[in-house]
Amino acid sequence: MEIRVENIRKRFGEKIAIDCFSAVFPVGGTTCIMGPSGCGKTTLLRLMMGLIEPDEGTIIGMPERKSAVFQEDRLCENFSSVANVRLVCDPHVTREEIIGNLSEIGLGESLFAPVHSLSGGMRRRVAIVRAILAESDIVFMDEPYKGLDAALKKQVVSYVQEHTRGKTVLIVTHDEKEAHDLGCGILLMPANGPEEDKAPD
Amino acid sequence: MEIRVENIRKRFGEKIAIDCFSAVFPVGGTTCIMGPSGCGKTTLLRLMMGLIEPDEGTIIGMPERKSAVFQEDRLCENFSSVANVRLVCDPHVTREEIIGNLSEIGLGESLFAPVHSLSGGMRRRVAIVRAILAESDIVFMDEPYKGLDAALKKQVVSYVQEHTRGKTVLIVTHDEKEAHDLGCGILLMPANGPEEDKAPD
Amino acid sequence: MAALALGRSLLLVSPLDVVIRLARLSSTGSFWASVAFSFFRICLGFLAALSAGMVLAFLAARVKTIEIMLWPYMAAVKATPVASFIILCLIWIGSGGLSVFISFLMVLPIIYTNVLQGLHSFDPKMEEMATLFGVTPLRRLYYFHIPQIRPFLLSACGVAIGLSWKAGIAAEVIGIPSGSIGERLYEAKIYFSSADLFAWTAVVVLLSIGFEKMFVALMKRSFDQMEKI
Amino acid sequence: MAALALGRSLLLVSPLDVVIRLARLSSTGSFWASVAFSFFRICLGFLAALSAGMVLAFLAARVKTIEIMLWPYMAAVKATPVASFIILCLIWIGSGGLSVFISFLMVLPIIYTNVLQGLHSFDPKMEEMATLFGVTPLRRLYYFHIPQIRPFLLSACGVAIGLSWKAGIAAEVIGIPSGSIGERLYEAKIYFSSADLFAWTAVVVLLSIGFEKMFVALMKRSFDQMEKI
Amino acid sequence: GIGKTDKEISAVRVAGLKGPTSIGMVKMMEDASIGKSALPYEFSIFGTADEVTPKLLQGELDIAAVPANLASALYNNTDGAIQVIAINTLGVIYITEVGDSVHSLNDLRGKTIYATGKGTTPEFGLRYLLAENGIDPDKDITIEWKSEATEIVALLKENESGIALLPQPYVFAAKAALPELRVAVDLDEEWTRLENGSRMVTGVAIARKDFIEKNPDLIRDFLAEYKASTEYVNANISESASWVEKFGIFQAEVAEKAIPYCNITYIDGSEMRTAMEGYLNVLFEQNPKSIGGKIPDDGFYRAG
Ligand SMILES: Nc1ncnc2c1ncn2[C@@H]1O[C@H](COP(=O)(O)OP(=O)(O)OP(=O)(O)O)[C@@H](O)[C@H]1O
Ligand SMILES: Nc1ncnc2c1ncn2[C@@H]1O[C@H](COP(=O)(O)OP(=O)(O)OP(=O)(O)O)[C@@H](O)[C@H]1O
Ligand SMILES: [Mg+2]
Ligand SMILES: [Mg+2]
Repeated sequence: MEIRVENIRKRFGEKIAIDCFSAVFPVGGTTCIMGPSGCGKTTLLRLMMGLIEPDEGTIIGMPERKSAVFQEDRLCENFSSVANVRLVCDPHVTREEIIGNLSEIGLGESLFAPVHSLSGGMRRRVAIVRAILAESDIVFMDEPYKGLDAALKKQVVSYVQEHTRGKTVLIVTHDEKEAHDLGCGILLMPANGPEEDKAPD
Repeated sequence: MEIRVENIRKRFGEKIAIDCFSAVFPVGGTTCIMGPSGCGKTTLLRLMMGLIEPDEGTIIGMPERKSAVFQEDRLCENFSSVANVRLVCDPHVTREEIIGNLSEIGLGESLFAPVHSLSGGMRRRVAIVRAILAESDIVFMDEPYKGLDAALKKQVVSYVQEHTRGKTVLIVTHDEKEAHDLGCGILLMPANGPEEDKAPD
Repeated sequence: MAALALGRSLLLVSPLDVVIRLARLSSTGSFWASVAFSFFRICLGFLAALSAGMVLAFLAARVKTIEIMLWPYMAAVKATPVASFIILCLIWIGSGGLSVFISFLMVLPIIYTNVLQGLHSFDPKMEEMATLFGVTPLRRLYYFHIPQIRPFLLSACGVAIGLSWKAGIAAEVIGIPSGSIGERLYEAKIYFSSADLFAWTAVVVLLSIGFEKMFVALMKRSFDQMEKI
Repeated sequence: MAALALGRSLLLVSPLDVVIRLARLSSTGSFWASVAFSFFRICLGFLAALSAGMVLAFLAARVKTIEIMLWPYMAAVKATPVASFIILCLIWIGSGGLSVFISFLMVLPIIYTNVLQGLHSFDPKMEEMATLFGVTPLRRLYYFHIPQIRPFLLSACGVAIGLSWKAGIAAEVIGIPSGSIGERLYEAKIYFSSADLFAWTAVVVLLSIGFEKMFVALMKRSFDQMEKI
Repeated sequence: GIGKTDKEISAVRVAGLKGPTSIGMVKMMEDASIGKSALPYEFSIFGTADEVTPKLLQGELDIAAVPANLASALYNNTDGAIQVIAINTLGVIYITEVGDSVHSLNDLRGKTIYATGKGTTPEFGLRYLLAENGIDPDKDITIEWKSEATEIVALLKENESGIALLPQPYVFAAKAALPELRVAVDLDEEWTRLENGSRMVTGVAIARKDFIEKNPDLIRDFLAEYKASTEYVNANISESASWVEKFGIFQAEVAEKAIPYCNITYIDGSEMRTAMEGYLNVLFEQNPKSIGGKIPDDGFYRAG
C-alpha cells in the first residue's frame, strides 16, 4: 500500500508554489523530503494534510487520522505543556502518560509553565510530543528537530522512531546527514518553476 | 576592547535561567555560543540586549547600537519583506539598497508579498537582512541559519560575514560543524543548575 | 463664558452639599431599596445580554448565514432610538421591566460585535492545527476561542457595564417605576433639587464603577484560571 | 398573545403604509433638510469622538498615569444618565448642538476602551524587537499599533456608529431643535402618528446602516492600503 | 376584564399619572386603602401616559385620568374605544415673572417669554389667548421655546427680570428655588374671561366604552364618589397633600402649596361637553394632529 501524489499543482495568486509534482510514499514507512527553501515542501504537506486543495492533480490513499509537527510550533501560548498535549489526545490518554512522554525528552522540569515562557528547543519538543500522542496513522513533520542540540536531537530522534513504529512518517529536513542517519527513503523536491533559475548555487 | 559579562544571574519566578555565568566577548569579532536546549542562551542574549535586567552581576562595554536575528522571526506579518526591512533602517538607506540585499540571498521574487505568505526559510532570510541593514555595532543572532538548506546556508553565511565585517557578532548555534566552519571563538554554556542532572545523555 | 456662569449658578450646590445629602440618603432604608431595585434590574439586563451576545456571536462565527441573518437585527437594535419603541415596550413589559430590557438592548450589540470580531480575528495557522488534529468543538472553545475573545470581551464589558447603567436609568426616568433610582432622579429634576440630582447621579456612577471593577476582575480571574489546567 | 395583538392594533399601520409614507416624505425638500441636519451633527459627534478616543487611548497606552487619571472620567462618561446633565448641556450648548455632544459622549468611551485594549494586547516579543532596533515612535505607530488596533477599532466603530445615532436622535427628541429628525419623531409621538413614527425610525436605521457600511469599508481599505508599502 | 358585567367585577381598576390630574382622586384612594370606599377599587399611579393607554385599551384598566388632548387622540385612533366621563383638571398654566411688569396679557407686548410645551397645550393655549386679546403671537412678542422647565428656571435665575410660561407643579417647584418668582397671569382665568362656554381643560377621566356600557351603575357610583373626593381635596388641602405623597403622586410639601393652583375640578354632563368641545376646537385650529386629526363626534362624551 502506498500514498500517491499525482501531478499536483498549486498556486497562490500569481505565485506557483508547486508545479506539476508527483510522488509515492510507502505506507508504514518513513520518508524524508528535501529541497531548497521555497520549493514547496510545506505546501506539499498542507496539501496532503487536506488543509488546502490542489489546483490540479490528486492525492490517493491518505489515511484519516493525521498528526503533525508544523514548521512553526503552533502551540497555545498561555497553556502549559501538558495542556497543549492534552488538547489533541483522546480522552483515554492519561495525564501520567502525557507527563511521562514529556519527561522522556527532558521537559520534566517545565510541565506546568505556560509554553510562552519555554525556550525555543523546549517548545519544539512540546510540539513533537503533541504530534506523537495524538491518535494518528500518518505523522507530518516539518523540520522537527531544528533548534535542538546534537545530544538532545539524538534522544528525540530515537523517541520519535520508537513511538511512530508502523506509522507513515513524512519528515521535511534540510540536513542531509540527518536524512541519511534515519536510513529512510529520501524524496528530493526540485526548486519550482520561476524560482529555479534563481536557485542558490 | 571587550564586552564583559560578569557573574550574571537571572531567574524567572522559581526558574533559574542563568546561574552565575561569566564570559568575555571580543569587540569586532564573531563568537559562537553553544549549549544544550534551555541552558539560557536566549536569556543571555536578552540580558546583553538590555531587554531584561539581571538579578545579579554586570555587563560592561555593550555598544549602543544593536541589531538582532531573534530565535523566532518576529516580523510584521502583514507587511512585505521590503517594508519589514525598512522598519529598522535609517532614512538614508535607499529602497534599492534594501531590494539589492534581499535579492542577494534569493528573495528577489518575493519582495512585496506580505511575509506571512513566505516560506519558513524565506522569512528567516528577511529577518537576517533586517538585522544586517539596521545601523548597529553588535549583531545578535539566535540560530540564524535554521531552516535553510545546505547550499542556501553557505550563501547566507557568506552574505552575513561580508556585511558584518568589523562588527561584534554573537551567534547562537546547535551545529558544531557550523561553528567550526565560521572559524570563530566558541563559548560553551553549561546546562544550568536544576536542569543539569537531567541534561540529556 | 456667560453660559458657564449660568451653569454654575444653576448647580447652586457645593460638592460638600452633595456628600452630605448622600450621607443622609444612605442612612435611609428606602435609599437601599431603590439601589437594590435598579441594581438588580440593570445587572439582569446586562447579564442576559452578555450571555445572549456571546451565544449569538459563537453561532454567527460558526455559520456565516446566521451572521448575515442577524446583521440587520443588530443594526436595528443598535440604531433605533428608544423613543420609537418605548410605547411597545411599555405595553409588552411595563415600566418595571423596562430598564431590564433597555439595558439588555444597549449591551447586546456591544458584546455581539466585539466577540464576533474576536472570533473572526482568530489565527488561521492555529485553525489549521485544530483541523488537522481533529480537535473537538468543546476543546476548541476552551483552548482557542475563549483565550481569543478575552481582550475583546474585556473591553466590551468595560464599556457595556457603564452604558447599561446609563441606558437602564434613562429607561427608569421615562417609565418612572415606583421605588427605582430613575424615579428619584425624575423627582430631583422636577423639584429642581440639584443636591439630590447629583447625589443620585453619584450613586449611579459609583454603582456602575463598583460593578464593573468587580465583574471585570472576576472575569480576568476566571480566564486565568481556565488557562491553568 | 393579547399584548401582541394589542401592540399590533395600537400601531394601526401596515408596513405598506410606512413605505408609502416614507416615499411621500422623501419627495419633500424638508425631509432631506431634516436628514442633512441630523446626519451632519451626529456624524460630527461620532468623528470627533473617534479622533479624541484614539488620541486619548494612545496617550493612555504610553503613559500609565494618564490611563489612571482618565479612568474615573471615562467611567463617569459611560454611566452618567443623560437626565443628570441634560440641563447643563442645554444651557451650555443649546438644543442644536446637543446631538453632537451626546453622540460624542456615547462614542468616546467605546472607542477609547477598545483601542486601549487593543494597544494593551500588543505582543511583548514585537515590543522587544522594536526596542532593540530603536524603532521610532512614528514607525511603531505605523507598523505595530495601527495593525494591532485594527480589529478592535473595527468592532468599536461597528457598534459605535449605531449607538451614536440612537443617542443623537434621543438627544434631538429631548432638545427638539427645529428641522431635525428628532423633532419629527417627537411630533409623530405626541400626535400618535404611527406611520410617521415608523417611517422616521426606518430613516434613522437606514442612515445608520448606510453610514456604518461606508465608513467601515473605507476604514478597512485604508488599513489594507497602509500595509501595502 | 372585557365582557364582565356589574356583578362579576371584583374591583374597578383606576389609573392616574404622576401629576396634578391625579390629585382629585386621593380621597378615594385613601378611602379604598382603608376599605371605606363605596366601590371596591384598585388604584395605580403611572409615570407616563404611554403606559396607561395600552393597559386601558387592553382591558387591564377600566378608568384613567389622562390629559385632555390625549383622550381625544385616543378616541380618534381607536374608533371610539373610550369615552370621556368627566373633566378633572382645568388650566394649570401660568405666566410667571421675576419682577413686576406684567399683570395682564397685554403687558406682554414686546417682551420675551421663555416657555415649555412646544406643540402641546401650553403653546396652543398661549397662542389662542394672545390672538383673542389682539396680540400677534409671532410678531408682537418673542417666545423662546425650551424643552425643559429646569432650563427655564436657570434662565430666570440669571435675569433680573424674566418672564416664563410654566405649568403646575413646576411653578411651585420653581418658586421654591426662586422665591422672588411671581404668578403674573393665570391662563385659565384669561380663558374663562372669554365667556364662550369653553374652558381650558387640562385633565379628564376616561373609561373604556364597553366597560361603561356593561356597568352603567358602577360608573354612576364612581362619578359620584369622584365628585365628592374632588370637593374634599379642595377643602382639606394639607390632609390631601399627605395622601398625594402617600400614593406616590408627588411630594406633600409641594402638593400642599400647589393644590390651590392646580385647578382641580369636577365637571360632567353637558357642561363638560361644551367646555371640552370649545377647547378641542382651539387645538384643532392650531394643529389637527394634536387631537388625533379631527374633532371627536358625539360618541366621545358620556351622556350625563
Ligand atoms: N499562503 C500563501 N500565499 C502565497 N504564497 C504562498 C503561500 N504559502 C506558500 N506560498 C509560496 O509558495 C512557495 C512555497 O512555499 P513553501 O512554504 O511550501 O516552501 P518550503 O519548501 O516549505 O520552504 P522552506 O524550506 O523555506 O520552509 C513560496 O514561494 C511561498 O512564498
Ligand atoms: N519569560 C520567561 N519566563 C519564565 N521562564 C523563562 C522565561 N524565559 C526563559 N525562561 C526559562 O529559562 C530557561 C532558559 O531559557 P532560554 O530561552 O534562555 O534557553 P535557550 O538556551 O535559549 O534554549 P533553546 O536552545 O532551547 O532556545 C528555560 O528553562 C526557560 O523555560
Ligand atoms: Mg516550509
Ligand atoms: Mg533559545
